[in-house]
Amino acid sequence: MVSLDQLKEEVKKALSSGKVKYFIGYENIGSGWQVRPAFIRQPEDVDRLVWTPACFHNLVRFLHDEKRRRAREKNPDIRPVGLVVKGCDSRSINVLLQEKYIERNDVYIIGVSCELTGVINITKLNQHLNGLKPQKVLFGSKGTFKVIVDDREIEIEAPDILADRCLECPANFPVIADVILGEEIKRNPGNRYQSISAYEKMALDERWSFWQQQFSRCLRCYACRSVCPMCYCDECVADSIAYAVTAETTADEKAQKTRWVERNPELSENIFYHLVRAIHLAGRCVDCGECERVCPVEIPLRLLNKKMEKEAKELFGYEVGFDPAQPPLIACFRDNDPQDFIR
Amino acid sequence: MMEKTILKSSFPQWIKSLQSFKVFIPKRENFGWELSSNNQILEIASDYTYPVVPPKKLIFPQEEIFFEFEQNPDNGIELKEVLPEESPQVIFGVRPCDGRAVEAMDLVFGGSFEDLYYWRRRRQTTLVGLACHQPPSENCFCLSVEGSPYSEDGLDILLTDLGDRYFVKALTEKGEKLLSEAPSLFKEITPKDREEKERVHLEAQGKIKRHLNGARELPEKIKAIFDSNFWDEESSNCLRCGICTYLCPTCHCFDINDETKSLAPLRGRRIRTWDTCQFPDFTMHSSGHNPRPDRASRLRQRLAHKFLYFILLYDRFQCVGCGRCISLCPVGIDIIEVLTRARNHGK
Amino acid sequence: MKRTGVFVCHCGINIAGTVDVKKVAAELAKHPGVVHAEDYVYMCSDPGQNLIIQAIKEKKLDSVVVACCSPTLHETTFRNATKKAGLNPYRCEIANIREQCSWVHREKSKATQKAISITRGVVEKVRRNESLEDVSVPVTKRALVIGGGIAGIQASLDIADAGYEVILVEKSPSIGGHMSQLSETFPTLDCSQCILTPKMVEVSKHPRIKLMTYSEVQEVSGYVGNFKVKILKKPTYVDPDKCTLCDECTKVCPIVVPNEFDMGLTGRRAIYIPFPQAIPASYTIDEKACPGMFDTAIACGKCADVCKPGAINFDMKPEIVEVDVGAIVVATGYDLYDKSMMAEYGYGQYPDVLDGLQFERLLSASGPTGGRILRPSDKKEPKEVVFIQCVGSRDPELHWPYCSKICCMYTAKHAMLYKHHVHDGQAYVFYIDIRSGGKNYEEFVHRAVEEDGVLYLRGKVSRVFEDNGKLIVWGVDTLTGKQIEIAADMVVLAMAIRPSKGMDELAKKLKIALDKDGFLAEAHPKLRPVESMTSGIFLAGAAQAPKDIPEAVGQASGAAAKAMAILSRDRLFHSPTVARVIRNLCTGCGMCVSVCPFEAISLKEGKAEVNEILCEGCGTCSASCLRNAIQVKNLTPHHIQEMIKACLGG
Amino acid sequence: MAAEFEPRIVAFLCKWCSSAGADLAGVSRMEYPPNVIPIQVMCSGSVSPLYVFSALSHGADGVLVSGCHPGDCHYIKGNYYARRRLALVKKLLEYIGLEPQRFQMSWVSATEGVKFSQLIYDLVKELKPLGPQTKFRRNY
Amino acid sequence: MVNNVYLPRIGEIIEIKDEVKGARPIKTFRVRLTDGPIFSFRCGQCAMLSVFGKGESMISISSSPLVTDYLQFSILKMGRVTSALHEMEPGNLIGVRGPYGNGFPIESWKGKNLIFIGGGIGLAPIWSVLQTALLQKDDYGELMLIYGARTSQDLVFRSELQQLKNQIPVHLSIDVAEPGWSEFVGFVPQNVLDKKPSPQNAIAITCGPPIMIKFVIKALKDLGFEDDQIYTTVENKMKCGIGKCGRCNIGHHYVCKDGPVYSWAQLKELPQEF
Repeated sequence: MVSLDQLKEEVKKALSSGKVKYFIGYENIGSGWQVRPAFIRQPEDVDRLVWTPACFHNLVRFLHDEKRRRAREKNPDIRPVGLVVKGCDSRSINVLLQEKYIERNDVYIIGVSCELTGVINITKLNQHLNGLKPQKVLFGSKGTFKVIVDDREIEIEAPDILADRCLECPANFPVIADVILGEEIKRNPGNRYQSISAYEKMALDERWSFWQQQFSRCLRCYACRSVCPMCYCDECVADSIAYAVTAETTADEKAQKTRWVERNPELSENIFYHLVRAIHLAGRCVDCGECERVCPVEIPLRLLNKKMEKEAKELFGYEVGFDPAQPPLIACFRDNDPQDFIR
Repeated sequence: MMEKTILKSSFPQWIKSLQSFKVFIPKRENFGWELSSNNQILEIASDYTYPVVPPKKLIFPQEEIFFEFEQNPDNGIELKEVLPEESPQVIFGVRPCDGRAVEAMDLVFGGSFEDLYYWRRRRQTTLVGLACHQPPSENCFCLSVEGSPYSEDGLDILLTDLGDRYFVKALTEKGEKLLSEAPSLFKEITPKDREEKERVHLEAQGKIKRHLNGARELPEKIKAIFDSNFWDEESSNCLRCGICTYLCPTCHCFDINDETKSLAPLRGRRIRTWDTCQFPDFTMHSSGHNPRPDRASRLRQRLAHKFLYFILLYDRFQCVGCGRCISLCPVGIDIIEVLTRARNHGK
Repeated sequence: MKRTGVFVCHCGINIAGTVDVKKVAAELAKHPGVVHAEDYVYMCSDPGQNLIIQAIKEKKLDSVVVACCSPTLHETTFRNATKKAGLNPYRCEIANIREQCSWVHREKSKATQKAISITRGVVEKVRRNESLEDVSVPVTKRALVIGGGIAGIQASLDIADAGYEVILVEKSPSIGGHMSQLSETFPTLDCSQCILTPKMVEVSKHPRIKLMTYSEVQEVSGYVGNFKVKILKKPTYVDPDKCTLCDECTKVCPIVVPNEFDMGLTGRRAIYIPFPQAIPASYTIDEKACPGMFDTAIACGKCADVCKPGAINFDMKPEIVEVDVGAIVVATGYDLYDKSMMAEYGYGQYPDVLDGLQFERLLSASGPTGGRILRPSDKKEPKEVVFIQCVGSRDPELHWPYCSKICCMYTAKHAMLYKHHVHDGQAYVFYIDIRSGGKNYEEFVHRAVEEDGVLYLRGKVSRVFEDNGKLIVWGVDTLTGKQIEIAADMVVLAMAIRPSKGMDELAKKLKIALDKDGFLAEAHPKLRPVESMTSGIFLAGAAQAPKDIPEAVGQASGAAAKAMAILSRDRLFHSPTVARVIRNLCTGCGMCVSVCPFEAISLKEGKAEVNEILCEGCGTCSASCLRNAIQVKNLTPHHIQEMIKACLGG
Repeated sequence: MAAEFEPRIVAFLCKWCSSAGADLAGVSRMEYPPNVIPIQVMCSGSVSPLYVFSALSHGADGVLVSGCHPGDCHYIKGNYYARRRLALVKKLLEYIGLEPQRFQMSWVSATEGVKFSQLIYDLVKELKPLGPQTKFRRNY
Repeated sequence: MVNNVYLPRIGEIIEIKDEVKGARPIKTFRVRLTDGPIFSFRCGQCAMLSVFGKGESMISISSSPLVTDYLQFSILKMGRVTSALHEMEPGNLIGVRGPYGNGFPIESWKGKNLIFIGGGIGLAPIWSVLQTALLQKDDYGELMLIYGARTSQDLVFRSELQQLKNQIPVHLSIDVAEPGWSEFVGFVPQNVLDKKPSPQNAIAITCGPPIMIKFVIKALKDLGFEDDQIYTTVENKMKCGIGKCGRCNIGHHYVCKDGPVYSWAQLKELPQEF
């Protein structure tokens, strides 16, 4: 079991020694059981920290903000930022290292093992509880969750309410960390591509009608992109809500900026946006599942990324996030890459 | 003003009678409730809460075509105004907060420059409210922003669920017109109906758990802490996505862009789309200078707009307490908490 | 850009026969920003070009599209015309409506429509084109040749003879390479030393060649025309200017180590001259062998004592020499495949199992046996010698898949020369097949079989082992299917040719690629065989692939010619349609750096930077960039998108 | 009776092999249907997935990317990157429900005029029965 | 029938003049409206110009309201729309809607001395007031122009400025010395301190880059100007022009509608989000 006290201790140590600039962990929202990212700046604040099955956020994403802040400030404090990471989150750190977005000593990593569980899916939890409102959601023993409802304790088998990504997780243990809490317990993920198999089997038109429905309700609020640890571009090529413009940028450069996607939320534009995102995440997405979780209209974005993950693995033997030294998926090739689709 | 009741069993008939209207009724989707014009649905489900995307999208749609332009053979340019169709629509299940939000939006799109597109839709829209017999979400706080679960502001009709029937209160002519489409279905009210309605309203009021105390003190407070680092701290986990604003029933900010369909001859259109103060380029000058360059100033803008500027302009909050921004925020930014902390900041 | 002119060529009836050129011009005239559109029967003719020049001047055109034949034919023509009219040539583009339109379609209306689409696309492209000037850099008129074997010698002499300075770097104490070890050369059987030595001397005497032996390239930076090279000069501890070659030192030196030149068949002293004809003619103290070089010196200092001219200097230090060069020829040659890999043939285990070079030394008059063929074990003349070909080559499962190319020939030579020495002996050759492509090569092999009675056995040897003073060779004759057992006195293995040791590191320093077998990769297997993928670095000799002497020499001269093509110019010019980094979009992820085939991109302070001289403008970087932060000038994503839009009628 | 549907294909041809191959088809007068609009790029390796999506979005009924055969790339390895990158694009497009015929890749060398003309024949033949590509196309 | 505020009128460019060339070019456009006379407007008001297919941009009107044949705009090439405008030629059509904004309260300045202080393209909104004041010279006291740019080539209205010198004091400046330049070298605020305009019965109208405005105001304060004697304009990104799209606000003021003209007394009370 991951010990919260130990976590607090480690964070306190890192903060009071001045080793880290600040620490990002999780805290409860209000008095409820749900959690949100917590920015801990003082050692005495470590008691805000929690570690529960609702800690689904991938905190690696906040390194982007730190990087931008450093770029803005004249004399930035360049001490590392402390982070709590799960297995999946840790792999996104590896990808950021791979892409030289950060350096290893920009971040102080406290890794937590998901052991036999992982994080929950709130919809599944609510369905499971059938209308009852949970007061607390905790890790149980041996691959269960403990949910407190009406001051009663309910034990739920992990697979019943685990987030889909956890059910298909290839490594529930941090692959890069300074401190690791919890045990490395191998959990058999079963079929890593379970969630997409049904869609792969669909007839083409059936698949199209499914995706058409999904994409047509996209609001383009960009929560998917904003929460993604890999979407760190200052300006997204697909559809920008931020322009990387400096005083040196010429009028012609601005005028010639390619607008691939129009601002209107029609199907064609929504598809373009999501296609570009999917292809740009190929070989980079670690399946932390955050994009899908945050989508207010629940577009199953994981299904796109998972498909790319599967193809990268099956076509090119490429696994994401285990080795920061490997070249990016599309920046390398093998002489015998499949080409049966080429005429 | 007209007060009636209608049996729930008669409700489908009422809907069917509204042949000349496009009727929107809450429909359950996997992501939550949606206002749907799918005419299969003839009643409001008993477990209906509120639509994820508020009714504003039917009056102020995410995409509005202003006009089309076309180069004519002698190189002139012709503009073809594209106005919304003249087709009346009825929205059922508008929660009182969302009704109040429409009223707030009326203020924005009215005034010295009236927005033709907005008002075309608005005038053709009949809002049939449904009083909350219990809060649609655990983050409802309408009472704190001068609303209530049975507020009539902005609505044309307010329905109150009395179990087997609705208490129907037509608030405007448009509302009365809707009742007149099937007069036989509506019954005169009895004192008991009225009594029950009052009871439902009061009970609902008691079920609201969340409160933002002293909202009217906020304008001064926000002004006072405008330049403090309070906003930095509060926005530290903001993702800069558009959820809080796109799904806010009162947020009205928009963008205008040209799209070209062809270059020779030049053809295209000018469209309006939703935009949000949370996106970095919202205020970015073309020089690259950005008056609101960071998440702190953008969070401040969102809250100051709702709790300071709007009050200065219209003497009301631009927040109706629906709680969507709280429930849907991916990182748990809670407007009630933030404002409460703002109020206590420096104390 | 707003003033585009469109010129539609009839090309006689080649275009006009299928495409309604008047209509193309008329439609394009309506395209926004097109202020001039006309058609003409032959645009490439002088009057046609003049039309363009005139229109540019009169209508103040700022861009020009010529709809005509393939750009491969007349792009230059029209760009020159554009230039003549005072417009930057890159403001002119070609719409290919002949090869890719009129010539392949029949239906006029459809072909016309297609021609319009194509031209519209190009109009949208050209109006976004920047005015560009060729990239240019000055050239350092000096070459570096790495490797002092026959290829390096030849390349050095060729370049120096053409009037340019050459720095020839050789890692061993003498130039000459493997060729100096050979006895006689096929197919002419002339003496290797005899033809090589004059060339070595020429190198040493050449006024424009600076010879740096016992030296290694340590660091290479820069780019074509402007390389900066750091060369490590190892200390020889003997001053060559003072050394008189009296050889007194070796007589007193107490240390004996295997002699590399004789492939270990003899020994040499710690102070030595590699071979009598060595260039530079001087001695070297092998610091690994001489105990005097260690801290805990039992330094005998005997050599210094006997050296009358006082040439020996124990205080000599390694030295780093920095040179600027404009071109580099890599001629690092080969080594034989590591013998330890060949346990089944007893190589390294039985003294009478030799490799080809050792056999060369036995054959050589200057060799350990004075040119007599004697077994190393007992100094007896072997009466039955088995030669085995393809040892380690053509063996994809266990060793190397490629053919080492020269073994067929030298084995024939070995067998033949053996017979010339030992008339009553019998030579057997195990082969897979005989590859004797080359001038007079096939005849040479025939001579071995017919005149010298060499017995060729087609098949593979499975094992060689010693039994009762004999080397038993087990093999199969694949022609007859019979098992063969030969009790031989000597076995000679034609070991696979490998790139010389340390070449992989050198390649890294030079940032040039290796092929899958570890040889240097050429830029194009057919069309650019002497160039590396890095501009300004050329390949010569066996470092690129196994080759015989004439091929190595030929390639060396080729590489020299290529190098001279660079050195002969004061400045290098380069197409300006190269990649450009949009710095504020670049995050420094380095994907462009990894995909660039030309090593033209590097990361500087977290942003990609393009070396415009090295960039070939292929655009692979731009497609790999997730942010479009690197774009090829005049073919940016913006160009492409507008072309797509315009082509599709948008 | 409406005219037969004529698909519009955007073909990204690399300058050195495929565009040269198309030129050869022209020089040899090998007729093929006029449904293809060539866009010459320097190398198939420069074809970004964005180009493919953009062509579909702007109403192409089919998109072809053609480059040198493996090992023959003028830029040594651009086509290998293209192969990997566009394999993913193809998988993705089909997964979303785009007909596989609509996005194709080919190797056409400078000597393969015949192959190029046959390829266009085949593409047009395959695309005709599918009708216009409306899935990704902008309505406006 | 309610007027559709988003529907522009079609304007024809009747004249284009190159003001500044180089990397940051400025051109002056004169535009007539194809469907009738130009709208009436106040000095300092703006119009939303569109290049169809590119979008809209809010540009201040640099001609005087007393000139009714055309509207004049001086435009710095900055982004998508302004680049497209710079590519246009006389005869080309653009969209025009407006006028927007509050404009300068010139009625209340009657009888006062007016000191115009501009930097770079910032002369454009000032020019409208200056021209008006010149046309109604009797209504105002002394006029003075202090104007500067990076280099002499970056000064706009160069020929007009020469003529203007015959009528009122004109003090030009450039940031760094150039051969042949006989006037002030240095930044505009320094020139203000150098020329020392008197605050007596005066109004100072300043417009230019934000950093210049900041120091001009400081200079004016040093010279004894009161906050309500100093007027300036504010620039923010705009889309609708009518206070609805929500992006140009400083506090509860929408610059497009309630601005862009502010006295320093007003402006300093508002959040500095511009």
